[in-house]
Amino acid sequence: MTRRTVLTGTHFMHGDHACAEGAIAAGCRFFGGYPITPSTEIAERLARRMPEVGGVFIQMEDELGSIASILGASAAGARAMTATSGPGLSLMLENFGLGVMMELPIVLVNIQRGSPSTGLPTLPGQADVMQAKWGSHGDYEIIAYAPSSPQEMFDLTVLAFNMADRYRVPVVLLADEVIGHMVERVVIPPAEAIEHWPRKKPDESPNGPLPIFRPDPEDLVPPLAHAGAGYRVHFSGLTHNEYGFPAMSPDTHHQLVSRLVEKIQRAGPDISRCESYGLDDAEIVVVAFGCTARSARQAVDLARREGIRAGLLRLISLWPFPDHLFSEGVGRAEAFVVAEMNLGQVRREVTRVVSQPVIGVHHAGGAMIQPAAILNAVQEVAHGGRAAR
Amino acid sequence: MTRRTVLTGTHFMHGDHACAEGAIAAGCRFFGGYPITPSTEIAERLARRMPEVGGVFIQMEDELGSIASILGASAAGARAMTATSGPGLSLMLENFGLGVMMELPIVLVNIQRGSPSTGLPTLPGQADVMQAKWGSHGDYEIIAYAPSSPQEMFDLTVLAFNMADRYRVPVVLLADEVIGHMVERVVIPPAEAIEHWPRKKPDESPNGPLPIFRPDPEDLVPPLAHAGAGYRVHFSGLTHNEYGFPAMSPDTHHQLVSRLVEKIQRAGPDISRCESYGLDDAEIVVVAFGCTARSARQAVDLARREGIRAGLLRLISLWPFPDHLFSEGVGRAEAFVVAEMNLGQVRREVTRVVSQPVIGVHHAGGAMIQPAAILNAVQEVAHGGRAAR
Amino acid sequence: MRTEIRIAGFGGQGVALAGYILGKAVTLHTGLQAVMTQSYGPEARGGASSASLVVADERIDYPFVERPDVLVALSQEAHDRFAPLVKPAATILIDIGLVTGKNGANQFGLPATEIAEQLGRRIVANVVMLGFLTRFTALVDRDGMEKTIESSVKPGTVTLNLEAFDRGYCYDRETITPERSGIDE
Amino acid sequence: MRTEIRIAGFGGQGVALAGYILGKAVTLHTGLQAVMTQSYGPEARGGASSASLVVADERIDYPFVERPDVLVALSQEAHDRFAPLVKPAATILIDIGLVTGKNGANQFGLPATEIAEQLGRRIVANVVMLGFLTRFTALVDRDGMEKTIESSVKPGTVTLNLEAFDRGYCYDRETITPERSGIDE
Amino acid sequence: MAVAQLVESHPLDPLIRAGRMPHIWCPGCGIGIVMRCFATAILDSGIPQEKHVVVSGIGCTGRVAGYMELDSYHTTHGRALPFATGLKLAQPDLSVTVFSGDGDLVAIGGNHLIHAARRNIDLTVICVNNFNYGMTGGQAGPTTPFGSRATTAPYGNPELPFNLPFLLAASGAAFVSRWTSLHVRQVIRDIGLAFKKPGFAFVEVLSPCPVGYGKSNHLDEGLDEMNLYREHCVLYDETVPFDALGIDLSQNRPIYVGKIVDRDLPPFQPVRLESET
Amino acid sequence: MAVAQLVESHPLDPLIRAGRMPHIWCPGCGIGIVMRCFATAILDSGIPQEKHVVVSGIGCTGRVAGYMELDSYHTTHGRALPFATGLKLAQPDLSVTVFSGDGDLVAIGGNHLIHAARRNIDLTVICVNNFNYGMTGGQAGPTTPFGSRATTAPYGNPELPFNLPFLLAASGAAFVSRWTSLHVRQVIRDIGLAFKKPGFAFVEVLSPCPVGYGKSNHLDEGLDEMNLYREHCVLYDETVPFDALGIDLSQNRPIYVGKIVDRDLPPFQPVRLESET
Amino acid sequence: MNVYGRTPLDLGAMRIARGQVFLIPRRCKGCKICIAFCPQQVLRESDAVNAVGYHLPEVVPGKENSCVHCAFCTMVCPEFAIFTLEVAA
Amino acid sequence: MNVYGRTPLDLGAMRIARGQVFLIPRRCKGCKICIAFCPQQVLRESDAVNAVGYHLPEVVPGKENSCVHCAFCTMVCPEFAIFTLEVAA
Ligand SMILES: Cc1ncc(C[n+]2csc(CCOP(=O)(O)OP(=O)(O)O)c2C)c(N)n1
Ligand SMILES: Cc1ncc(C[n+]2csc(CCOP(=O)(O)OP(=O)(O)O)c2C)c(N)n1
Ligand code: SF4
Ligand code: SF4
Ligand code: SF4
Ligand code: SF4
Ligand code: SF4
Ligand code: SF4
Ligand SMILES: [Mg+2]
Ligand SMILES: [Mg+2]
Repeated sequence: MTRRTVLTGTHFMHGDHACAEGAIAAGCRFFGGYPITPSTEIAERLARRMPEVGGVFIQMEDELGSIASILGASAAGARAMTATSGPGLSLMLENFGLGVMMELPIVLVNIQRGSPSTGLPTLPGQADVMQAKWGSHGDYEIIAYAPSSPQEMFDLTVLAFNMADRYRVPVVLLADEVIGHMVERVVIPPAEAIEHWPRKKPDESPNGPLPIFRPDPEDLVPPLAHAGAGYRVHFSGLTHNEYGFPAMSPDTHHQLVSRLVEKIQRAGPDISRCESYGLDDAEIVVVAFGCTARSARQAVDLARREGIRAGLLRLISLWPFPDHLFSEGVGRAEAFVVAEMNLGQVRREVTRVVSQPVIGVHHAGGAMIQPAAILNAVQEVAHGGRAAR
Repeated sequence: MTRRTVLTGTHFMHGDHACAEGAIAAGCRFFGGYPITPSTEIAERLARRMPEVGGVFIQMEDELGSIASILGASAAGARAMTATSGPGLSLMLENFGLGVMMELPIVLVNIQRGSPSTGLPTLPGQADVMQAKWGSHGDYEIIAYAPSSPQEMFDLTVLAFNMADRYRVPVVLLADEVIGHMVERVVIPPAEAIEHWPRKKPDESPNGPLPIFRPDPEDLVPPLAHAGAGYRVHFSGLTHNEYGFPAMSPDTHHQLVSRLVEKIQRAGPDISRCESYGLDDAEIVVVAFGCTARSARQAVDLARREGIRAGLLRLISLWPFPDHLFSEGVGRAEAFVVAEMNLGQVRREVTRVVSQPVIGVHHAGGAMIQPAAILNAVQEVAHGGRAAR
Repeated sequence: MRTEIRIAGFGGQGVALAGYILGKAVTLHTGLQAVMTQSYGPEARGGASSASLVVADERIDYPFVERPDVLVALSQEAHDRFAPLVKPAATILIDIGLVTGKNGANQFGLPATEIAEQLGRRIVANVVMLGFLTRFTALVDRDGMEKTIESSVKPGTVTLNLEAFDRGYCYDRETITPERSGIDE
Repeated sequence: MRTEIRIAGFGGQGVALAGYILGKAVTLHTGLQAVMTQSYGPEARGGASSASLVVADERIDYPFVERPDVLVALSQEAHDRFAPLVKPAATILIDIGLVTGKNGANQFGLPATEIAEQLGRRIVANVVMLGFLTRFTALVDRDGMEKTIESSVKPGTVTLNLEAFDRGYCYDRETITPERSGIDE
Repeated sequence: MAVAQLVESHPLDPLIRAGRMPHIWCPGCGIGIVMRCFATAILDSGIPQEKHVVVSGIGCTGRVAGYMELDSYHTTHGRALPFATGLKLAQPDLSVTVFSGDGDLVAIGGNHLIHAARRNIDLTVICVNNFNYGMTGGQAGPTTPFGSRATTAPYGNPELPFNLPFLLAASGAAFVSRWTSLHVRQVIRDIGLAFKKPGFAFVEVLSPCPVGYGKSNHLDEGLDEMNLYREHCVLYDETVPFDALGIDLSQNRPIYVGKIVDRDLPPFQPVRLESET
Repeated sequence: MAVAQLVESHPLDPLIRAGRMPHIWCPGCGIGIVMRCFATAILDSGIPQEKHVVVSGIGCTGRVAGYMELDSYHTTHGRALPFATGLKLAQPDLSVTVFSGDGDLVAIGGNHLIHAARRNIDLTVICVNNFNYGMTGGQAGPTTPFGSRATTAPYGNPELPFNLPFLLAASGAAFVSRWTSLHVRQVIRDIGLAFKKPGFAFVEVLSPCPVGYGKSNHLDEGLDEMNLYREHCVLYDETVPFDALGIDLSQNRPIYVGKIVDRDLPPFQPVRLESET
Repeated sequence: MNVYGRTPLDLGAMRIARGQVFLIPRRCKGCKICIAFCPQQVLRESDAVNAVGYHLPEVVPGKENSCVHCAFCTMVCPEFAIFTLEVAA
Repeated sequence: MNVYGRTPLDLGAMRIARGQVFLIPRRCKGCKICIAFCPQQVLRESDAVNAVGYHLPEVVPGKENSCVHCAFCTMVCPEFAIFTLEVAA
């Protein structure tokens, strides 16, 4: 193994490893984690790589500690990440909310396995979609991306760090066991071609108490002063005013929480990523993400061969939910088929935002949904055989 | 303080205390908790009362321990409860999922405060609605009730225990600080008038390995054999077959998870509770729950005085979401006004299930939404001044 | 009819207990409804303390006191904070040993803490105040209040509390004069 | 064109590494696409191990092997489990030192582990097998495989591995006869 | 086959879920040995089998719950102790054993461990310490010796490990002993003593994980680690100070084994009122 | 007013957020005293103020982060230590102090406490032990003496408390001392030593919570508990065994105070590769 | 053969310390621990493998009467695969 | 008056251990800890109260020159409300 920072070149690479390399390439220099299948390979790769690039790898005592450690590292200015799976994510939720409230950029990787509970540790799932948005108490918005290949494990990890810094928000990489454990071609670009969006720093010089949480009216994102930078900042999970100090008033609370939500919602189009496949003339739009999108694409190809006008809308960003994609109108959609390895989480969202019939192809998890199952649903819709919603 | 078990009679009682008394009256004999405002008074009341009625009060080291302890007590046959607020609930979510997977009846009280994160510890919120359903990883269904008065803190706590036992599922009492900390008339019925639905026991005698998780086809609920009953049962958070043993197959997983969801969804009408107020001829239907429903009722009265045909649909059960109430048609509803102390969680659900315009009256928390704010929205709708959705 | 009452002071003065006894008396001994709410500091620690009570002859929806009809102030801080918020015709009752009120037709006082100290327990000033209040408001009759006190205080302290109630109830009702209230005008 | 390959054996036999090297060679030294997947026991412990590879000349969507075109079996258990699942015309390669295969036109064997032991390291049996496989399939040429091996194994073991590859590649290709395979028929 | 008679069942089968044998543990793994000691101790305990309950967390060791023919609960990672606490307090007549791994009990479950010990909850805890996380593939954990290798410590573990008997003694456990999977008779005896001890009783059993810890640290077979125990174990006596009880497998230091704490402290009892207050 | 001159500011004001004074703590609460010691120790430390960072959890003590004129982080209940761990490792040149309550650090945060001590993370920890959860209104916690009253222990606490120096010593801390809010000079000195100590340094400061613990246990004013310290504190020396360090305020037992552990153990260092591997 | 309880009734009365080794082949994983720790070195690895390929232990030829029924092999086998019963000398 | 740093410059040179007591009235919460632990018993509770009603400490009449600037009151005040500065004897 070489000690290069960015492993520029073409690789045949494990999804989890591609994620780890994405982190290193993005400048992540702090990883705090706790092993859990099927995310452990990310930690193992970084245990080897961080010492090579001068970063910190620490295995914490549990997931509560993992997320707290990366928040602390982020407060100190580091790009910081943890990786886990459903049970671990369930343990991180309180501090996930702290990250939202303190507006500390972090990247949290969830390689989804069969859930709920201990479920199917080594088999895939996609049922933690709603959890990423609603798991911690209270209203908030975060960002979540769902990779469909090892290449995207790399690319979206880089993007996740950039988005986290741009919007001062936790970003979830919501992968699944299939993608995490799959080995495929990964092309890593030259170091200089990897984007690195800097954190916004305060303008004022560190002198006296600053309204350090006063948002930029443009994007509602306040600048971020790091520990040791001399600003003597205060960060709190309590409702706080623009100086960071506790302010126990309903008005301050409403303002703060609304801003935290709005800064992400307003940026929806900037954050949003999707892939359209044959949508131009599509009458039946298959919506899918993560590993299921691979089956969905195959199903669309097969349907097209039968003369069915099907297309694929692959959601790469899941949160904030891309309402705008649907409200702008998708192809000539007469019906949507949502395929996902859960019992209807994204379907619930699609139903909320479209008026066309929405048909679900669901499986609770353990094995990828096969192209045939999706094709089936598309055929039934095409031939009018299936009731909507 | 007397040492009676059921404090039959009329009281002027604190909401949290009414919850504690509801638990004692329902036969709860195990409380494991960790203090957190504004739920602490439940623990404090039970620290006093459990020793009087021969029950167990234990203050655990954290919320992770609290929920695990009540699951253990439930496995041993006890009606068991914990009480917390948002931050604590966020820490309980992994074992909440275990409760779902093991099908162990427990009651979990969340007295909601201003959230996210540490937020507003002593002030009210209603923003943990989605968390109750989606907080743990994976797909599942649980039951949640939202009391609007100390009387309901008592009544719904009793109901929560009964539902938990009937459906072998965690039940959340999703109250808020206003209701938890309010003192009002509470009438406690005679002990014999308090319903007590027993847990379903296995028919077979304990002899050899039993398919102890085989569901009753009627209601999909399997019988529950307690520790020490001689059945030598096995309970696991892993995907398991009907003997309780791990079975790492996608099919078993799909069957199990689908059943866990369906047993609750199917029972929706049995579980569902709501209050209709002036709905018969209502053209504008205000939807509200918890403390906000009190303001909403006042707003409806005020609107009626102005000749506006308004009514209130007070949701007492929030999960499973009572789709059926809406699909059956509510009054002559031309529009819905959803009032809630969050940024639109129940509104999102209502939008999903109705086709009429849905207007939200939202506040992130800290103070009850005032009747005037709701009246305002109703007036605007009545006079056509507000855009829908 | 909706009557809003606020009792305010410091932690340790039994403000919450006073509000509770009054609300309980209303609930058990009148046909009226009562709701009590409290305000809290950070999490649930001590400090300033206030109890608010809404009493009405019909269902009470909105439970908070917005503009009190009656204010009972047991500390200066409480008085200064809440007096400006009362209804125009509101009644203000103060402990004249602790509070310097503003002169006015609706402001009445008694040295509740002093009286309580005479009875041997400073802590019963709240009940002295309840006796005083019972005379000023027609919410609950004397009998109802006494029964409620009996069932609400520690068994050993019933006599003391009833005595305190009586002293407040029978206190010579008089408007505060500038002289008695010691205001610098 | 979609070719499905499964390499199966026990943990410790380097099954995953073999799959990885083959997939990497395809990726770096041919114009083809390759996807490798693995199957796991509970959480991620040892035990039976298998690596599956899909190779195609176009984008690979569905990544799993359904019916292999090529099966490499390094243990009896693996053979017995997977041989029935191959395509009708599939090629089956076995380590005849460890596996008792079924006679058939498409079944070929070499004593990979034995050869590896001769080379001094049992662990390179997987690379012996890769050499054998390279001869049987036209996926990657010898040069591509060798380059890939060089960049994939620990620096100190390159020569050994290339030797192992060569032994497998040059192994006298012959159909398994009942005699050699030692089947009880 | 010579003179080992081939049979289909084992004298202890009534205590285990024989139909689920062979279990999932790797060849040479020590967990099965410890489970066997547990089964024997149950038989010897005189307490009827249906009054024994076993609670496990997640991990290879955590699978014990699925293999014992007892009321058995395979909970979540780290939460076996509070689950068992609730179970025991709700049915105090049951004999409740928590059987789990070092990672489960001491890493993610560490808080419950020290608090259950402090409260002196009347439980038996059997901790299989195999110096790593076996189930997830050999990562370092809080018992991994300083400098040892693991999949998350490829250059050697930079952390100091816990000294479990010291930690348990400081936390308040009533009974603490340490043995290895080679000390089967002592393990059986101490599990029996733990059943009887009112209060929190902790039995640490060092045990080989050849596929995890072993593979990374030149102990390729379970047998190798068993031999290491044979060579390095020294019986503890009261002259050995607590801080000498740390373990470093790679060095030639003694591994102290023995009964280390056995003291009378009041076990946790929920408050009960006997008379009117 | 006689001869105390009335002024508007205090010599230590540059170290605190003077504009936020008076703080929220109750009259007689000892937290302010300990914070003052911390401020003085910072001044004495020679390390520039902007290189000091304070991290707190949730609780009355946790509010310290909001009152110190430092980069300050008021995290969630129990998680100050792992937050501080990440912060420190990401910027090793900062002097990072965790300042929090007994409940925060030892109840919900107990796992992080023992593991941070085990790893010997280079942090200073100041633990204000007021024998209860002050912030939430005086509930019992893991430091509440056996038999003491609390709002969740109305009939007396049925649990045994931790002996923190013993626990920290067993966990692996490099430096452990215990004082009370009366021992201001010693607290200042030991916080200073803790700043300098490479590794995990833990300073326990017993402190009155008159509104919580005091109210339920006949210590109505902060002063009463300060007087109790004056009467019961005895200086620790090495002849005192660890298990004598437990505290029972209601009895006439000595409360040992002093520097209890000060040893050289390697502090945690993330692995760094110096050369090609 | 079915074996119940810890000491079969019919053999319980016997007191002569000689053992017969029993093996459940499908459970054995060939770890050789029983072999290594038998104080009498009664056991050795055999060529026979079970269905999943593990080499089973066997009694060393000539040592058929050497087992002293110390039960160490029984206790130390991780698989509940081997045990001894007392037999008449 | 404004006080900066720990020892004001103009007083730094003096070495006579006599102190002047300073008090920030709005910070004091009347806990009496300074009073109780002053080794010279220089302080006592006064009748004066601050805006929130706490009784402030004062120097005992006649002890105006008794403060030895030991700083214990400074160190033990939880409120950063009291301190002493050295003055010429
Ligand atoms: C919340 C959570 N985090 C992580 C895991 C992954 N996990 C499963 S077992 C295990 C470690 C087990 O180690 P140990 O308890 O020592 O048991 P062993 O396998 O070594 O017997 C881990 C980290 C999990 N299942 N749940
Ligand atoms: C997850 C979570 N659980 C519970 C609480 C409630 N809570 C706030 S502070 C506190 C206890 C504080 O006790 P301690 O750390 O001893 O600080 P003190 O107030 O005594 O100084 C508790 C339980 C919380 N904020 N978050
Ligand atoms: S991985 Fe280790 S602990 Fe787990 S079964 Fe295998 S040898 Fe045992
Ligand atoms: S409640 Fe206790 S700890 Fe909190 S500020 Fe008051 S006295 Fe101090
Ligand atoms: S019982 Fe003892 S002597 Fe006999 S084979 Fe087993 S270990 Fe050897
Ligand atoms: S100890 Fe058991 S598993 Fe191991 S070789 Fe002997 S019989 Fe087989
Ligand atoms: S400095 Fe010392 S002597 Fe002077 S008032 Fe303060 S405590 Fe008393
Ligand atoms: S110690 Fe401080 S707060 Fe207390 S009385 Fe003295 S000056 Fe006031
Ligand atoms: Mg382990
Ligand atoms: Mg405390």
